[in-house]
Amino acid sequence: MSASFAKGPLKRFSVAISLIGAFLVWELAVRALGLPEYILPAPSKVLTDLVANLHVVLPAALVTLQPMVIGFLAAVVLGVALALLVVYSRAFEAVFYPLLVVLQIIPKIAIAPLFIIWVGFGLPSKVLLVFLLSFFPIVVNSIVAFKSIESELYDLARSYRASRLKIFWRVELPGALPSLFAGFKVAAALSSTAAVVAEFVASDNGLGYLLLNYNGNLNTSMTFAVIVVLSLLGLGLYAVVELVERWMIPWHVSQRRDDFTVGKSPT
Amino acid sequence: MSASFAKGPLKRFSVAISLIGAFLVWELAVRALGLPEYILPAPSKVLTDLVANLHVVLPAALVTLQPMVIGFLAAVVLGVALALLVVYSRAFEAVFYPLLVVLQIIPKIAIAPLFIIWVGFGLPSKVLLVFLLSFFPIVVNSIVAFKSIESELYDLARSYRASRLKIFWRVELPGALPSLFAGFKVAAALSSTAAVVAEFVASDNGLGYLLLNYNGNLNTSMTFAVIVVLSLLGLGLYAVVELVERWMIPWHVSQRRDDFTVGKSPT
Amino acid sequence: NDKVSLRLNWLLSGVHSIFYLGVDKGIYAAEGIDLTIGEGQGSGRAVQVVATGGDTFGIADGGSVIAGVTRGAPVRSVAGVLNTSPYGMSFRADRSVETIKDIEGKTIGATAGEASMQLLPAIWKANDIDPSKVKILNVDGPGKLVAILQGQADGILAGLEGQVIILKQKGLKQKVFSFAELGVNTQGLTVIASDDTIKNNPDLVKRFVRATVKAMQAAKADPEAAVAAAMKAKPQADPKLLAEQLEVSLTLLPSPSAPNAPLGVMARADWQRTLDLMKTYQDVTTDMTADTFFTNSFVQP
Amino acid sequence: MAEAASLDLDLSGRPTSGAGAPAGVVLREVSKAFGEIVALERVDLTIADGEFVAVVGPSGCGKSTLLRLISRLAAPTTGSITVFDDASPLPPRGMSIVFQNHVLLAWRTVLDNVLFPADMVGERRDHYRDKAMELLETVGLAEFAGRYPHELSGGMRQRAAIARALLLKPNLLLMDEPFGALDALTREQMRLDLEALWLKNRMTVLFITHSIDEAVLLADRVIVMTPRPGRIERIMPVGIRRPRGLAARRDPEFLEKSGEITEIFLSRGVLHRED
Amino acid sequence: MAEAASLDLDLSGRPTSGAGAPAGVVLREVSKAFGEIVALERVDLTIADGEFVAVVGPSGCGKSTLLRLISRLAAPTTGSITVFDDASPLPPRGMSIVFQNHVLLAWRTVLDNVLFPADMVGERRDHYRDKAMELLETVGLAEFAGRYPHELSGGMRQRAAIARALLLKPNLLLMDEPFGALDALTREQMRLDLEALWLKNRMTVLFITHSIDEAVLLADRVIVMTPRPGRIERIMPVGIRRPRGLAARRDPEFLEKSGEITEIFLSRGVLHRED
Ligand SMILES: Nc1ncnc2c1ncn2[C@@H]1O[C@H](COP(=O)(O)OP(=O)(O)OP(=O)(O)O)[C@@H](O)[C@H]1O
Ligand SMILES: Nc1ncnc2c1ncn2[C@@H]1O[C@H](COP(=O)(O)OP(=O)(O)OP(=O)(O)O)[C@@H](O)[C@H]1O
Ligand SMILES: [Mg+2]
Ligand SMILES: [Mg+2]
Repeated sequence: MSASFAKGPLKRFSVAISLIGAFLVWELAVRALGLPEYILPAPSKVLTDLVANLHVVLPAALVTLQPMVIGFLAAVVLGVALALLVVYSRAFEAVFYPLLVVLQIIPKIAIAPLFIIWVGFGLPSKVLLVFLLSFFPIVVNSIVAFKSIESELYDLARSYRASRLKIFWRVELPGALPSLFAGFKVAAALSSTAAVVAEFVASDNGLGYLLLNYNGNLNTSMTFAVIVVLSLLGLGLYAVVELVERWMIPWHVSQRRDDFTVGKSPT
Repeated sequence: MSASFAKGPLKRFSVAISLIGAFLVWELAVRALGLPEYILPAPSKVLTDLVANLHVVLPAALVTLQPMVIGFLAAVVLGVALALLVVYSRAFEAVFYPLLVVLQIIPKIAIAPLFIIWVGFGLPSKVLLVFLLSFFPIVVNSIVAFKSIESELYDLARSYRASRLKIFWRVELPGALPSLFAGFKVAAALSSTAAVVAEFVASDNGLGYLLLNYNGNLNTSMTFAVIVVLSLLGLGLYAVVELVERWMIPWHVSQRRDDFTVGKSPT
Repeated sequence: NDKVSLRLNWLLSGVHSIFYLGVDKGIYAAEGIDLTIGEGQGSGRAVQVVATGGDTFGIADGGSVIAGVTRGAPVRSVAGVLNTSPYGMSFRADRSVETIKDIEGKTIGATAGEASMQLLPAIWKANDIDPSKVKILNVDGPGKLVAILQGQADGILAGLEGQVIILKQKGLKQKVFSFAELGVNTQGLTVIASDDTIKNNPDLVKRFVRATVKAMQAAKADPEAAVAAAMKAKPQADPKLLAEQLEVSLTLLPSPSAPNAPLGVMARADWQRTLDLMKTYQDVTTDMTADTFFTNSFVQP
Repeated sequence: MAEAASLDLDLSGRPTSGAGAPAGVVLREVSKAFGEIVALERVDLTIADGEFVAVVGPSGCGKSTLLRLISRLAAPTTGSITVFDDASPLPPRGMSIVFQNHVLLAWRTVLDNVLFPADMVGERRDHYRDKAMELLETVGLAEFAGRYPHELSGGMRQRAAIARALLLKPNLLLMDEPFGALDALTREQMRLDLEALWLKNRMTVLFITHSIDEAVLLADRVIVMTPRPGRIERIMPVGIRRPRGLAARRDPEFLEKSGEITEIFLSRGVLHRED
Repeated sequence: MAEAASLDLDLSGRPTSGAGAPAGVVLREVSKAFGEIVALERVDLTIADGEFVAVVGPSGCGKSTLLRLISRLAAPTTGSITVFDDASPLPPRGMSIVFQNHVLLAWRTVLDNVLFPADMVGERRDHYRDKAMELLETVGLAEFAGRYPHELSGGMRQRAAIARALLLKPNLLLMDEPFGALDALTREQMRLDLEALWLKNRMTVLFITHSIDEAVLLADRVIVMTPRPGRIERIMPVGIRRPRGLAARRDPEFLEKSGEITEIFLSRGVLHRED
């Protein structure tokens, strides 16, 4: 009975409702506390300013979207590939995995200026930064995903002399999807931050550039407007990843909870 | 036979060797290409500068370590707790999960100045930022982890009328550990970046502060020296997490690969 | 003694050693002020923090004060520190930029959001330069330095008491123009306080300003002592750099509009010009007058 | 409800009905459907307290589903169930289950798996260690106490699961093909052991098996189920004297009853008489 | 090696040895140990091409291990194995396995699980769809073709795994207790079907079972194994005329052979004669 509560259209509503709720709390807080705009602008003000400046913000959003999506996709493909190398090859694991970890741990933001010198201004350096910031969660989750596949499934596939490629496409990939998507989601959520950081460092357009400008002018309400748009981009990417997940792994336990009685434990 | 290649002390050696290898390549590249110091300083120069300034860098490292560790631990505890709420309560999932996602996607770096105004300069705002930057991978991985536990194990536990708490400690937690640790590792790897970002916006000491100083003065070799120390802090935390993992889940598939013949597939 | 905190406009640089000297020599203590100095993250941040009461005083440039006040931040400048704008442009000497007109066809590096960049249209206008012929390369601070050192940019926007000196230390031969000499002098760094503090504790403000002016005089008299004081507080700093920065900063203390005014006194003309420029070239709309943003009443009782 | 509440005070965990006659498991008109698949249809069944009941039926007829309903791990679509006079939807106290697919915890040694019920009911593991080792001895796994499940053969896993189910001296024991992965002889031995245990403890047992012989040899009554949708076709009492031991195989009643059940299935077309 | 290379050209996948006599599976002095646990010790065994061999032995004696070695999914600790004259460590071509615990892919429907081997050998699924449906019909799962494994009962899963193993007409069929989760009568039916299939295709079969009767009824030879460390105790030829069908249960040789095997186990102390 509670199973049907958060399903279907209601579920989608609830997302909207909780967002609207958050905005309402924000508006009320600003009014009740009488917060001045230079500290926290009211969402109503942010919205009107945003609408008034849509002609500036929208093109910038398109500019930011590109490195976000390209960098994310690159992270997905290369992250999974690296994970496979780590899982398959002990030599690779021994030599390159530590380097991967180090690469992840080095604060990219600190060395971002160097990327510009190495890769050049504009899209390439942005893509690189987004890629570097978001590929590690994918690698780590993919490694867990692939290592967790039951060895019996490999036995089954190998008993038919299946090629590595077939085992990958028919056994490992579908079996690993739930964990893979956990990594993809974390990476998707990081990618908007990564894109904006990249634009902080080197860019003459995009939302990050706008953010710097508005921030410099103490134009808090437009700063927040840009943050809202940026968050929407990130949410969009995240939602796409979730949609793809739902479409690709309808069979996973985490998706079929109806006959599954956790949380309704009797005691 | 290849199973014994990367085990025991050799494994640890290989980490050191690959790091040393990376440093050698770096040094040679700088010399061969004749790169000026402000583009990429030679590691030898970085090292000598680091040693000369240890009295400045070490105290700063201690300052940075605090928010890193506190924020990470907070993220572990609260991240797992939030994941449990999402997994157990459909109402919570419907209402708060979207907010969690939004909270993650909002570029914290952009709103970090607000934290300063709200929480003040110094440790609290740093801890908050580290927490916010690193808790999401933990939440997402924990959700997957808990949702992937076989329902049969729940049935077994429930057949003994076990309390929720017992089910959690004896079934869910151990069963979820492998995926949980994937999240912890991603978060640990993020935490040094998070701490330094926090110090970029809200601090007048710590490694992030030094980084800003040296970076602003184009003192690249000290910039790299600080990045090296920062990376070592991050690696240290990561290594601790991996150690704890090895100690807590010796039974996990990803840890016992010896009779497990992936990658040695015949075709 | 009053416990007072001062939020600097940025990380330690030469000009700030004035305040460290003041603490070190007991100038503030003599006025009954127990001062803690905190480094900052930009003038705008300092305005916000002082406005909310997080810090008692702050250092901020005139533009940031105007931006903040017109958006409702209850603060005011109570003393001028750099009354000549420190903004400038630096070119590689090997790119043959002799007069400002030669900038046409060149690439200059700038950071989005930095105040001097927003004044560029005024520079173009005042010097009859065709903006479409100048290419702007947007990079962050360190990136700017690397870009000019590498020759990817012919010039950059550089603070006269900041990046110009760093470039000099890196051995770059430069041709430097200051905004002031290009006809766009804006109000430089000032000491700010919140309206609350000014209203409820005018005596504290008065004492603080008095001590600050004394510290400026002391720094002028003995720059080496000022650098030493700063080094004591921030041992990781580079003393040679600080010394050179301070040397240039001291030349920027008086305003070209009123070269003979006492230390700390701001020129209304500078504020007016800053306000006009911001109204023309930035999204500032207000009917406030220049006097809303500053007061000399604490410097000249 | 008031009755159920008062029963909580009975620490033996095995309440008796007010009238004095012990009631075990009672199912009234119970059905269970999974979407369009009807697994059980209108099942009426009463098992006395302390009775040994076996269930046989073709694969997929709903035996495991019946077990899940009685254990309260799943709720019936319609109908009512009481266990020891308790109609609450909680798993009954003092119940142990041997699941069809063993369900061992991969991260625990065999011994710790057997001790798992102690953890679940909040008892100290140490108190049960000797008991657990004894049970492992009985099922022939003493040597493997310190090993992990993945190091066991299929039959060894099943025996570990049986040992686990017996740790807390259940008064309701539900077993789903518990000897399915065992060879004929180990199986025979386990059957003898189970009978001996039951004679000693007289717990209520529901024993699902795909061996008609085993059902007749063990049970007081054999429940014969029809193919999906599962119903009870016949309930057959078996009166062979106990202890039955190995000799029961030669008892005429054994031959008669098992032949009769086979006939039921043959008539149901479960087996085609093609030769 | 040169021989193995030339065999690759034989598309039937079933090479014959140069001398003309068909060789199936040959094990010489094969042992397998897992750390200190010795699972198999010095096993010598020859299975002719086209022969039906059954393996019986107590739980944990190494039957599954034997199957894994022959399938080349695991390597022996010592000793040599050739399958169809091929000593290479690759799984033999044309082999199918029914694993002891079914091993279905959770994300595929029953039909797609049965079609899995077609994917693995790189054949188009469509070509096999009819065959797969036919097999599902035979094992009584046609109705469940579109369902997922978690919607099946234990026995139904096992039948799906059997259907899968038969999809590609294997010439080497390794079955690990394939009827273990089936009720007696479905089991009897499956046995008849398997015999019929074997009579038609004459593939080499290694059939592990814990039913002595089943072994004797199905096999040309029954391999009797001892408890751990597993060794071959006796290899017993069964000469009952084929097709054996249901009638074989009344054949005197059946009674004699199964009695004999039971005696071996009794003498080995697998079963205590306590009554
Ligand atoms: N979770 C489920 N979802 C859908 N159908 C199910 C589910 N569980 C069981 N069924 C169906 O219910 C029927 C009965 O299943 P059950 O497991 O009770 O059979 P069983 O008698 O135990 O069979 P077996 O002897 O093969 O174990 C089957 O047709 C099965 O497909
Ligand atoms: N991966 C492993 N690690 C350690 N020991 C193992 C492993 N696999 C099997 N063994 C051991 O090898 C022995 C034989 O196991 P095997 O699975 O072959 O038995 P089996 O004859 O198939 O038994 P059953 O009839 O119960 O399935 C057992 O003692 C088991 O504990
Ligand atoms: Mg069942
Ligand atoms: Mg086995």
